Amino acid sequence: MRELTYAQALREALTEEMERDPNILLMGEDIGVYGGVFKVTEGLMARFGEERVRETPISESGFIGAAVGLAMMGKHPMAELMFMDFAWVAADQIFNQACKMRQMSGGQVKVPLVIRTQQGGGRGNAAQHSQCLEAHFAHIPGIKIALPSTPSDAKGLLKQAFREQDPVVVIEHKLLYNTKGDVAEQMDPILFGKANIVRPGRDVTIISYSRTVLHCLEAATTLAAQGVDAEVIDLRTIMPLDMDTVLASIRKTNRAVVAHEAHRNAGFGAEIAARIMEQGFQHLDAPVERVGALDVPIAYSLPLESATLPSPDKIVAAARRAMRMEA
Amino acid sequence: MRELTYAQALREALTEEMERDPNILLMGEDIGVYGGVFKVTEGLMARFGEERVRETPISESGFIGAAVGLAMMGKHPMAELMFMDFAWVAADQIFNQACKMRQMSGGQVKVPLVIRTQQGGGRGNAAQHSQCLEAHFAHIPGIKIALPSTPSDAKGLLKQAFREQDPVVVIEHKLLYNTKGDVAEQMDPILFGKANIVRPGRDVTIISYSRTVLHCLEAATTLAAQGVDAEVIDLRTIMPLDMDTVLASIRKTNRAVVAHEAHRNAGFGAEIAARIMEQGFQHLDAPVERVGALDVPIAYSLPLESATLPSPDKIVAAARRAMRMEA
Amino acid sequence: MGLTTEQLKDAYGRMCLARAFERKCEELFMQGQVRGSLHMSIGQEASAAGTALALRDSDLLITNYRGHGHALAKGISPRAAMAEMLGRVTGCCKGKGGSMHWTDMSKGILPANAIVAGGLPTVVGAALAGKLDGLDRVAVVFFGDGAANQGATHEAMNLAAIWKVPAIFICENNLYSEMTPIGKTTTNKDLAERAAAYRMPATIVDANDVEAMHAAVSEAVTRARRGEGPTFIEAKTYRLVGHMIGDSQIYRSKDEVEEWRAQRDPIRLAGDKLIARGVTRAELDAISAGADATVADAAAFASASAFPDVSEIFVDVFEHNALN
Amino acid sequence: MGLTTEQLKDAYGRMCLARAFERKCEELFMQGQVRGSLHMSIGQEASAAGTALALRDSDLLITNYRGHGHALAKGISPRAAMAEMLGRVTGCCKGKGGSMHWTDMSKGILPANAIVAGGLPTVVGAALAGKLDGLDRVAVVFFGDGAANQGATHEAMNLAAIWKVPAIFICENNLYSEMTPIGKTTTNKDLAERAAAYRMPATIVDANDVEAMHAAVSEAVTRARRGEGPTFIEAKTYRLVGHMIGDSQIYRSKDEVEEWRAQRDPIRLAGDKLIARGVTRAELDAISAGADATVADAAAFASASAFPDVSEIFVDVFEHNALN
Ligand SMILES: Cc1ncc(C[n+]2csc(CCOP(=O)(O)OP(=O)(O)O)c2C)c(N)n1
Ligand SMILES: Cc1ncc(C[n+]2csc(CCOP(=O)(O)OP(=O)(O)O)c2C)c(N)n1
Ligand SMILES: [Mg+2]
Ligand SMILES: [Mg+2]
Repeated sequence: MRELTYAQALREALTEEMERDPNILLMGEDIGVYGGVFKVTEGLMARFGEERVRETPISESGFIGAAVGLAMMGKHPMAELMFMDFAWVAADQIFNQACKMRQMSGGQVKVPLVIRTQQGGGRGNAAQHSQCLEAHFAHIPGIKIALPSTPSDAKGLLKQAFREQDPVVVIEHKLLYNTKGDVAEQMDPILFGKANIVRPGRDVTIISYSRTVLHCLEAATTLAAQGVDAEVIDLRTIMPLDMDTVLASIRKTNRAVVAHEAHRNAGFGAEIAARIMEQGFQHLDAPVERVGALDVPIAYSLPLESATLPSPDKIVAAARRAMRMEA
Repeated sequence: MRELTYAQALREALTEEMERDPNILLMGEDIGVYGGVFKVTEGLMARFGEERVRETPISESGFIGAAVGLAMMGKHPMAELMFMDFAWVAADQIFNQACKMRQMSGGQVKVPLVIRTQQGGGRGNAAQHSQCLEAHFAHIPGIKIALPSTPSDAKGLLKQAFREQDPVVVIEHKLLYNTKGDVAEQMDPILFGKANIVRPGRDVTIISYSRTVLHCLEAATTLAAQGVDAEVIDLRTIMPLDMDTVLASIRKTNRAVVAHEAHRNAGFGAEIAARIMEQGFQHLDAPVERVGALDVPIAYSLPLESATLPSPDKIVAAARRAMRMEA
Repeated sequence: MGLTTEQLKDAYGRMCLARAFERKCEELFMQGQVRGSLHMSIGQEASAAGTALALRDSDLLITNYRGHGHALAKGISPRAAMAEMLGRVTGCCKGKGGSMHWTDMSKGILPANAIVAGGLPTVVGAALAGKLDGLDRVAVVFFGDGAANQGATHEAMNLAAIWKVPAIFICENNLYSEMTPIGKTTTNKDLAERAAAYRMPATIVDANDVEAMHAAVSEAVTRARRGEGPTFIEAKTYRLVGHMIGDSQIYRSKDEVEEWRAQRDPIRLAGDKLIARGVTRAELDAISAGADATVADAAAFASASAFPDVSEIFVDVFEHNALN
Repeated sequence: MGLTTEQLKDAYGRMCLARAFERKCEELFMQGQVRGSLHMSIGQEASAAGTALALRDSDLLITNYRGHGHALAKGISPRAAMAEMLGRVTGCCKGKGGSMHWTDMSKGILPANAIVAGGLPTVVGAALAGKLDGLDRVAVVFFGDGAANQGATHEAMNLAAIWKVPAIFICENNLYSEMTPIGKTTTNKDLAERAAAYRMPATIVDANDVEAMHAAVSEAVTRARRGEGPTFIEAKTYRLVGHMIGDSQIYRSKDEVEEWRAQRDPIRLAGDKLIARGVTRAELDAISAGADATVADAAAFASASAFPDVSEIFVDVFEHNALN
């Protein structure tokens, strides 16, 4: 096993998939010569040429729409959306076009399109560059959603994204690109819909995905010191959603916390909490606790941004509430 | 009291508000000479002139963005988005601009903008013209959300929308425009954040908004015949959200159903269910049940569309599940 | 580059079919059998027929909610199309798409779009796919004068130009976007002026003249097949009916409509040309009766077809329908 | 219509201020005191200063993430601006907006935008508001060559043209959108060609020449105040530094940058003009030293200021902060 950064792992996945399938091609702003602003596609244009690694104008609607057209005609494009916050300039092409073409045509077309993007705060990028928007994708049928938290998952889930025959959004986190982790040389794609128990525990189930998983693990360490043995589940994909793993854990712990970086109000945590209640009510000894960003635009200034976003401390506090322990 | 249609009530609200405040102006496609495709603005151009009732090209990003600019400079514009499904072509202007300007500027500007739109299925408009997207708005801080279910509420809530100093989206339903109801001649605005108990009951609380409230009332009638006395709450606005009324009801009934026409997965019903659990767990005798559209794009063909959307029957079934009664 | 008499008769037939088909849909709509909104292209049939005659089956078409004529001219099965209007499982989209999303991949007809300008970015990719595969396939997109003002149109045309894709942008300028006259939505006299912003070749064509339309599209097709990139065609035309059924048309004068109907009906114009070339009125009537018969057959087929089973709801969402 | 020597000195001072300010920001960024991304406009200062000199305080400005020079030239307080860079409560946005969202309504500076082309629709409305109120106020928006390819740009320019609003669209063509050269993003030689698509008057200006820039904007301002509608100005310029701090600039040659720096640095060009008009080197140095002093004062003020209290999180979201 080697250690790779999350960015390197993603690049390896792209390279392997492009070698495997000549129909795969990449499109996006600055992804060619420069290798993307987060350097994920570095070297790929030199390797695969300008036709397969296509630099685009700043026209997210245009090139994501073009990717939909390519996908319908037999290609397997990946469109890079530089920041998740820009999904809204391309939203019609994602939600009204990519998500619906198969159904509207009665199955005559498919749209095997991978959208890669990154989201999240913590860098002082302010309100228009810090948002987490996976809930918007989850609400619209027709697209699968992967949110890797480690380099290994980044590689495995991105590889799987190119095996799917439907639109997939792979949502990365800007603060994960430089994190390191073991990544197998030979690696199978990670099937969607299989959550990962990243820390087993008996007392409380903490459910999360993407970078917040790291916060949860930190919280679990703190909780352990306080005598609370937390199980941490990394969902990996939220569409499909692995409720089996979640419910099995809750049958054991009887308590749950859902944590994500997206705003709490109408965040995907609400869906998870609601499903836990629906499917595991009799096993719950306390209400499912939710941790998410405060419901305000994310401010630039460090103390404001920090207090707005979730943190290990807030997850600890939520777990203690779920345990009916004193704050 | 007179009976008015929902469309007439909206028109009356617009007329009264425009008479009251010369800074109010309307923008949108076909809203002038034709009076809008749902005829809500009929006669208003003749009355208030072309400057205040401005027909726009098909440029939703452009004119909603222009409305943001007008709002920042002292006007109180209303932008009509013909179908909610088109929010995605204007989404950046709504979510990244209108919702965030006040905060990003540290309070130097405000954006008193009213977006009026309509949503929903039931007419065979197929996947790109039938969606309910209030959850997308709810997830983004900075905008208030009203969903009137009756002509009277339509008038009162739309009037209030023009008293707010923040962005507001008033979400109508295409199948409500021709519904009739009593509307007072003199009517105060209806304050946001006050739910309406449209049918008191003891056994189960059914929470809803917009057209689905009518389904809930129908369901309540059916349930009454089955010996179940349902309380139906019309939230009227989901941002702000009146949890006090919801919780007071649940303290009485100990059972709840949340029903809306939007897709169930990551719909706003999940948020309501999660909050009920968080704030009223000890009062719940059963999990909160959710009713929403199936998580598939909405099909054209009548039997498929009908089976996809919620119905009084599905609400009855959910209430019976909440009551732990046989299906 | 005119059409031969045989070709012109073919075009005439396609136009008759489109009109008869839509009139039948109108009837079925009034009976409540067609749901949603119905947007007819009556008066615009020459644009469709002239285009289709310039294309191969393998060439691609993306149209919109006003696309019945385009798809019929390009060869969609009238039976499957009519069954789609009635929401039947035998419909071209199994009843899931309805009037606004007709698809027939065997004829190169990609899903029609109900979002104004929604299909323009898509056509760029569809065209690019063929180019990458070394095919000489072209991709045509139809959109209206109103659609020209959407952001997606701008982005798509710019992409098409820089990537030199074999796409043809046909802007059917019928002078109105829904109920709003073009004078309120653009300062341009001709929308073809927009193409210069991308240095894209453009032509303006009298799209009620099926020969002129065919010639304009043929030229664009030639350019596209040669690898010379996209073309913008402003197809000047007029919708003789309302934007949708129920449109009161108070935004335009009866005289204006009447003048177009009397002087510029594309089917009449093509018929006159055929007569001038020696084709008999009886032959024309036979073509038109043939179209009527096709429509009657389609309607009978559609009515006799079953509605989709509700289990179809979960099919065609994902490849494996792995719903959450 | 040249600038008087006094005006040119004023312009020179504003340019020096912008450059000194950004260099200070760079330093603070490297120290980790400035967060997020820092986009400097070094090399583009004449565009900002020339524009500001043509405007009144009451005229409106919408700029973007590369807008420090624009806002400083238009009169934003350097102290409030620098405090914003450091996220302090004394910042122009109370520390909430940071580098990309500077606002000063007392100087007509609306919130700067971090979404490429996000401010273009907004400027149409801001301009329209003044027109409706019978004011002769104009509204200026800055955007880049890359932004010209966004859908919002198209929609906004079309609206501005049909509504004849007093807006000025200044497209700073610095030949790159982030790391992508203009040749990959448009087929146009000049982006001014885009304006013809809306029949909007357009000029191309050497935006490294502050006098030329001032003249072009002044003409557009005159037209706007007279009620003659919007103007498009293509301001040809060059960014002498990376897109953002950390940009390796591998996408362009060192020679290219060096040539622009040596030949076309707008501050040097303005200085040379002043010298040619008899202003002494010492005077210029004094102006530049004044700018440095202003920046030093601003930095001291900012550093001494407090961070906002966390309770500020809930302020400025809604009028009454009626959060759910
Ligand atoms: C994004 C979007 N905005 C608005 C509509 C509603 N709408 C449907 S057709 C239409 C008019 C289109 O006009 P034009 O492009 O000229 O085409 P025509 O209908 O005249 O063929 C409008 C506004 C829509 N479907 N999509
Ligand atoms: C909608 C959107 N897409 C992409 C970005 C990322 N981005 C920020 S600046 C920039 C380049 C803009 O280039 P240009 O318009 O030429 O302006 P310049 O930076 O050269 O001044 C890009 C792609 C963004 N902020 N918003
Ligand atoms: Mg039209
Ligand atoms: Mg640039």
